[in-house]
Amino acid sequence: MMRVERMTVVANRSIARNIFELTVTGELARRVQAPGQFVHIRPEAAGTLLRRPISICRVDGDQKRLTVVFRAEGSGTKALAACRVGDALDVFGPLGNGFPTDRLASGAHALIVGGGIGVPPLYELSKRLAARGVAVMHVLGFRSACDVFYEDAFSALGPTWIATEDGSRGFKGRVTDVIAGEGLRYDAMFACGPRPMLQALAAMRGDKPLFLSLEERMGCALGACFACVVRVKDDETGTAYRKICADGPIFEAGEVVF
Amino acid sequence: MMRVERMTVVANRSIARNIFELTVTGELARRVQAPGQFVHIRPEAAGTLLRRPISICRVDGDQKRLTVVFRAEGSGTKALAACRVGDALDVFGPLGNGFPTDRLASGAHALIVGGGIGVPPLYELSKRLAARGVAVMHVLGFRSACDVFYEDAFSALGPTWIATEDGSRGFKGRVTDVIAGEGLRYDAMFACGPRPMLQALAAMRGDKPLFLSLEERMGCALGACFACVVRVKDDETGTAYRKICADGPIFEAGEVVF
Amino acid sequence: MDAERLAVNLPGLSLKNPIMPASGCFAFGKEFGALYDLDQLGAIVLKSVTRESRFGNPTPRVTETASGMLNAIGLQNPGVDRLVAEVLPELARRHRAPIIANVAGSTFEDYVYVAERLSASGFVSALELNISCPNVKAGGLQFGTDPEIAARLTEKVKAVSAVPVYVKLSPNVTDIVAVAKAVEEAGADGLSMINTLVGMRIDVKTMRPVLANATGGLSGPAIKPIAIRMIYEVSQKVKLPIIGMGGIRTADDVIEFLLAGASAVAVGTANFVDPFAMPAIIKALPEKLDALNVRRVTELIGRSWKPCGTA
Amino acid sequence: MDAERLAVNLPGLSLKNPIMPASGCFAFGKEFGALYDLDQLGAIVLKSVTRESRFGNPTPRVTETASGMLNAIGLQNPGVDRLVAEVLPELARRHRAPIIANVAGSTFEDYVYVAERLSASGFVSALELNISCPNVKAGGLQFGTDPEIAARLTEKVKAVSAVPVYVKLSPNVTDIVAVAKAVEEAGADGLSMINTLVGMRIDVKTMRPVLANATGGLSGPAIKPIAIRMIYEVSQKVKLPIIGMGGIRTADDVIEFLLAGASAVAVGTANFVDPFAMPAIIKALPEKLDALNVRRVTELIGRSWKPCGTA
Ligand SMILES: Cc1cc2nc3c(=O)[nH]c(=O)nc-3n(C[C@H](O)[C@H](O)[C@H](O)COP(=O)(O)OP(=O)(O)OC[C@H]3O[C@@H](n4cnc5c(N)ncnc54)[C@H](O)[C@@H]3O)c2cc1C
Ligand SMILES: Cc1cc2nc3c(=O)[nH]c(=O)nc-3n(C[C@H](O)[C@H](O)[C@H](O)COP(=O)(O)OP(=O)(O)OC[C@H]3O[C@@H](n4cnc5c(N)ncnc54)[C@H](O)[C@@H]3O)c2cc1C
Ligand SMILES: Cc1cc2nc3c(=O)[nH]c(=O)nc-3n(C[C@H](O)[C@H](O)[C@H](O)COP(=O)(O)O)c2cc1C
Ligand SMILES: Cc1cc2nc3c(=O)[nH]c(=O)nc-3n(C[C@H](O)[C@H](O)[C@H](O)COP(=O)(O)O)c2cc1C
Ligand code: FES
Ligand code: FES
Repeated sequence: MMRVERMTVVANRSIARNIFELTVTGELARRVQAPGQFVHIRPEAAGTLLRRPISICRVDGDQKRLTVVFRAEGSGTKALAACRVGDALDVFGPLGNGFPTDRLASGAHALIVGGGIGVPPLYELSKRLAARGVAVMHVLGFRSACDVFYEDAFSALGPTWIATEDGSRGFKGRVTDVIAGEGLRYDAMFACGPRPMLQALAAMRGDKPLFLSLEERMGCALGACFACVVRVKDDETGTAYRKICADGPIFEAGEVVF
Repeated sequence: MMRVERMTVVANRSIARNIFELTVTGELARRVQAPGQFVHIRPEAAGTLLRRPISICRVDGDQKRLTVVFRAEGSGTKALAACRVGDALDVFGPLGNGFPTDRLASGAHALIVGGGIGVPPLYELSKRLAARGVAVMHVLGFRSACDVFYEDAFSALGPTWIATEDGSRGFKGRVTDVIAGEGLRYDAMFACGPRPMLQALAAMRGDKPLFLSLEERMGCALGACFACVVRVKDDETGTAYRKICADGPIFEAGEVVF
Repeated sequence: MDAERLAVNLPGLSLKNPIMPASGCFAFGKEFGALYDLDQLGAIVLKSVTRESRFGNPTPRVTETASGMLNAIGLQNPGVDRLVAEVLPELARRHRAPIIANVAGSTFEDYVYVAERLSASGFVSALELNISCPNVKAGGLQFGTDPEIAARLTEKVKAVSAVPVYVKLSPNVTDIVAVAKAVEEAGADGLSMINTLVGMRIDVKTMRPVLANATGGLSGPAIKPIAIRMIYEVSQKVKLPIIGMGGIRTADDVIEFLLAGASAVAVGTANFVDPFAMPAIIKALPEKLDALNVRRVTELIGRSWKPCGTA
Repeated sequence: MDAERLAVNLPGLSLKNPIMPASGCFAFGKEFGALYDLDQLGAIVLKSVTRESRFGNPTPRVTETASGMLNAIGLQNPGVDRLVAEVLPELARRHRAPIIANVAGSTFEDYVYVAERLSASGFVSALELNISCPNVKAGGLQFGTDPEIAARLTEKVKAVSAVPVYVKLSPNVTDIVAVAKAVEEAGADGLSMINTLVGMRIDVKTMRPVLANATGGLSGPAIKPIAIRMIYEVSQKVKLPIIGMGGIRTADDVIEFLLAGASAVAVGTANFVDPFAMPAIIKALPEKLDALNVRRVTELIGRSWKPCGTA
């Protein structure tokens, strides 16, 4: 069950340009059920009102630790970037459904595709798939070499291709170029990143299942405010919807309009 | 001249119940001209909008240090109470006119009267008067023994009477009881504290000059918003005023209506 | 005695404490019901419901502002028929706290249809008439800005409703007292105030409004001073009980609203900041009353303007 | 070219940049003039002046709210005659930035008298007509809430004023576009918007309003979304240039106001938070324009609603 907890910061460091890896500890970490779930963090120091949704990047239930990776962009994430070890952080979670990890049998091939700040939730996913014996491959896209993070971590789990827009690291181009160019074959695809990337992946997936993580501005992150809805595919009523916070953030391509 | 400066906290400690003594360092400290001037501090951590006016309690221009003593009451002063050594503090000042120290000749007797959180600005005043050879006496009123602060500091400068409302330290009663009871004689009186105390002192001063420090809710603390006005005594126009922030906070009794 | 300390009795509503959610910030109760027992609350207030099922506005639908937020949900809801058939029976089965349903629409007929269905359902203790939603093209706000139209609507709804009707006023008006008086005369049983103020935020980078709907409703602590002022004014001019709302986060805020003239309060945006905000407020209230030497919350109602000594 | 980058030309006002103080937050210039060179500013805007000298309301006159403040100064000022005789000559001698005088009153005659005196003084480049002060019993707000009265007042003032007249609108209205259109037709040369929203705060301990005047005007970041929305709406419906204000603190805020439809902006409450707020904003603007690939501030005006490609 989700809870609100003052978790304690045990580590916070910059791991790429404006990208921070923040680890907190607390009971809440034990409650995480699936990769792709997220937490709703209140960056009190920023004096902002609303919480900020951030995906869980890795979790260690035994150690009661949970790690998020985020880009310091606006006031909220900048305040998170400034957190020091020992600080208390007001965290609500875990929230959302998470990626299914039981849809692939041991030995099957999973293609995991991340774009920019969409990469973090895929790490816990890949770890859990790998632990189940699934063969994981990763294609991770970034803008430029200095934006790349977690390359080694993913490489330790399975083959990993990096693509950058300017070619300053790995392949020059997009993740879809890599997938096509390398002729990668897979039984299911898992993706998180900007919508155009997700749309391109959906277009190229053929008949393979694709699980993707969506983002939207959120109020409650609990399903109570209707801020974060997406339309359902082929909905004849015109009013069908899913809430990204509660029904998602993970959907199977084909389920919702994005 | 006044300035806005990010000063650095060099000390912050509790010296009585909810009373804190905070010392900051910076160029601004050199600018302080007279005891009774104040600073306008922005308690950023509180997320409050407006600054908080706090009197300067002592100042060391050479060391560029300035000390304030305040009661942690609302969100702003509570945030100040939580400041740690090394923190930066956004300070605007020095502001206001300050007590006159040149109205008494060496050897003259000054009676310095403070009530509660009105005591702090009197410390620098007493030091400066004493340095000019004025004989200083202090009568300081507090609610209870645990609210008393700076007794030793004042005692080091001249005779000091403490009064508490409940009699748990020094005299039981009010500062005016002490002054009357002890038959204290003086050439001028200087006072800071709650308005009823100031009114009582004004009533008993006879023909002796009384300089007092007034408080009011402030916006700008600069004279530009007209938040902090007081009426002028015997004003026939009905529209005469003084601004506490810029014309005060120190006035001679008889000048303004309070 | 102690159990009664927080109790407030309003038309149709026997509240064990004056705290309830603000419409639209609590959906239809299920989500927060998974976090805590809703029977702790004075009442359960449902999101606005319309005659037909609605999807609402495109996203983004919310954005943050200084001490506030803008929303342009656009009255997304399953329609009153599904609400009555599917949502209310389950809710009423699970909870004993009184349920207040919030009614919205684009025409008089819509409002009347929805109110009649809800009243007849037997599941709700009162209706809240949303004549102040700033986020829909047709209806909503217009009904709340013209005293005469507001009165006519109130009358029509009263005529079909067996349960008391609370009219939810818009702050986006020159003279909120005039609207309050008009609906009082038209037979309203109470007022809810305030709904959101119409606001907007522009993204400096894209140079376009952040919300897909361009404008949205401003809520949260930023609007509290406006809510307090309006309740202070209206409560002195009408006899109707007021459910106050707008930026409430703490037990002190609740007391401020009661002092201004509200008889109960609703908490909206604060639920997003702290999902346990309402239970926390309810828990903190008795201690606050002790500190103020107040025996019952009802003693606080309107005390900021009542002559000293009266209660 | 670069010097012209921030320049904006409005009726009667050749502004070297679009930043000026908001009336009432800058007295008559002297205090901030002791902190920095006022000629850095686009213009100098004076506190409201009335026919007679006024003391204003009792204290407390200000209090803080979430991301905002309430004030009830009550138009304290020395009266127009002393302003013209003693204050303006000195101010005009010291500074070259255009001076905008703000006119207030309780009757049509008052406004006309003050406007005529100021216009005839030769010291001011434009008048700002305060028909929206919420803090005085007579006059003030009423003039700003009824489009017809606002128009009549504008006409009368225009008739005696040789300098352009900017009418300062109240946000405490149901339909601000109606007021804007009315004063446009009546001959206004520009609009200032917005003045403060009427608000209130109650002290939980004393159980009474914090301000001696009970209600006050809400300003600061809390009201920015409302200001932006109103400017966005009005600028699409009238041709008059708008001086925008309400919660501006940063260069990004300034850009947001321009995008909404303002041609210049005024900074009020932020001067209390940071006395050097205006010079800091002016300094930061060019870099912000660079980041947005904008050559001149004038390109930003109304761009949030103008079709792409037009400027
Ligand atoms: C389910 C989910 C998971 C996410 N996971 C991550 C992650 O792992 N790492 C990461 O860096 N970012 C993640 N994001 C995006 C992250 O929420 C935003 O970057 C963050 O809210 C920006 O806050 P800010 O104060 O820095 O920016 P500001 O622009 O100052 O924020 C203003 C308001 O807009 C909202 N907002 C701004 N950008 C976004 C956005 N992209 N999505 C949702 N709300 C936004 C903020 O929450 C806030 O309410 C996730 C978003 C969602 C919905
Ligand atoms: C010239 C001057 C000198 C002062 N010197 C001292 C001092 O040396 N030590 C000390 O403890 N206090 C002093 N005060 C009072 C001090 O300013 C207030 O205690 C403080 O502003 C309270 O802020 P808060 O956030 O804790 O309280 P809150 O009640 O949360 O403040 C809310 C608002 O009210 C204002 N406010 C509240 N109380 C006062 C007050 N008494 N006077 C003015 N504004 C107030 C705050 O500034 C703020 O804007 C002085 C006040 C003035 C005017
Ligand atoms: C996301 C959101 C959705 C809302 N939806 C409704 C609604 O459907 N019907 C309604 O009457 N008010 C609605 N409101 C207004 C609230 O009920 C309340 O009047 C307002 O938000 C002020 O209270 P607050 O500041 O505590 O949020 C909504 C407010 C928010 C923030
Ligand atoms: C202390 C104070 C005094 C004000 N006095 C006046 C005034 O005399 N005349 C006037 O037209 N507006 C007055 N205003 C309103 C401001 O000019 C401005 O419209 C409003 O504060 C919104 O801007 P801000 O949020 O930047 O402060 C005053 C505002 C404040 C805070
Ligand atoms: S964020 Fe509130 S429903 Fe999803
Ligand atoms: S606080 Fe602004 S004039 Fe004194």
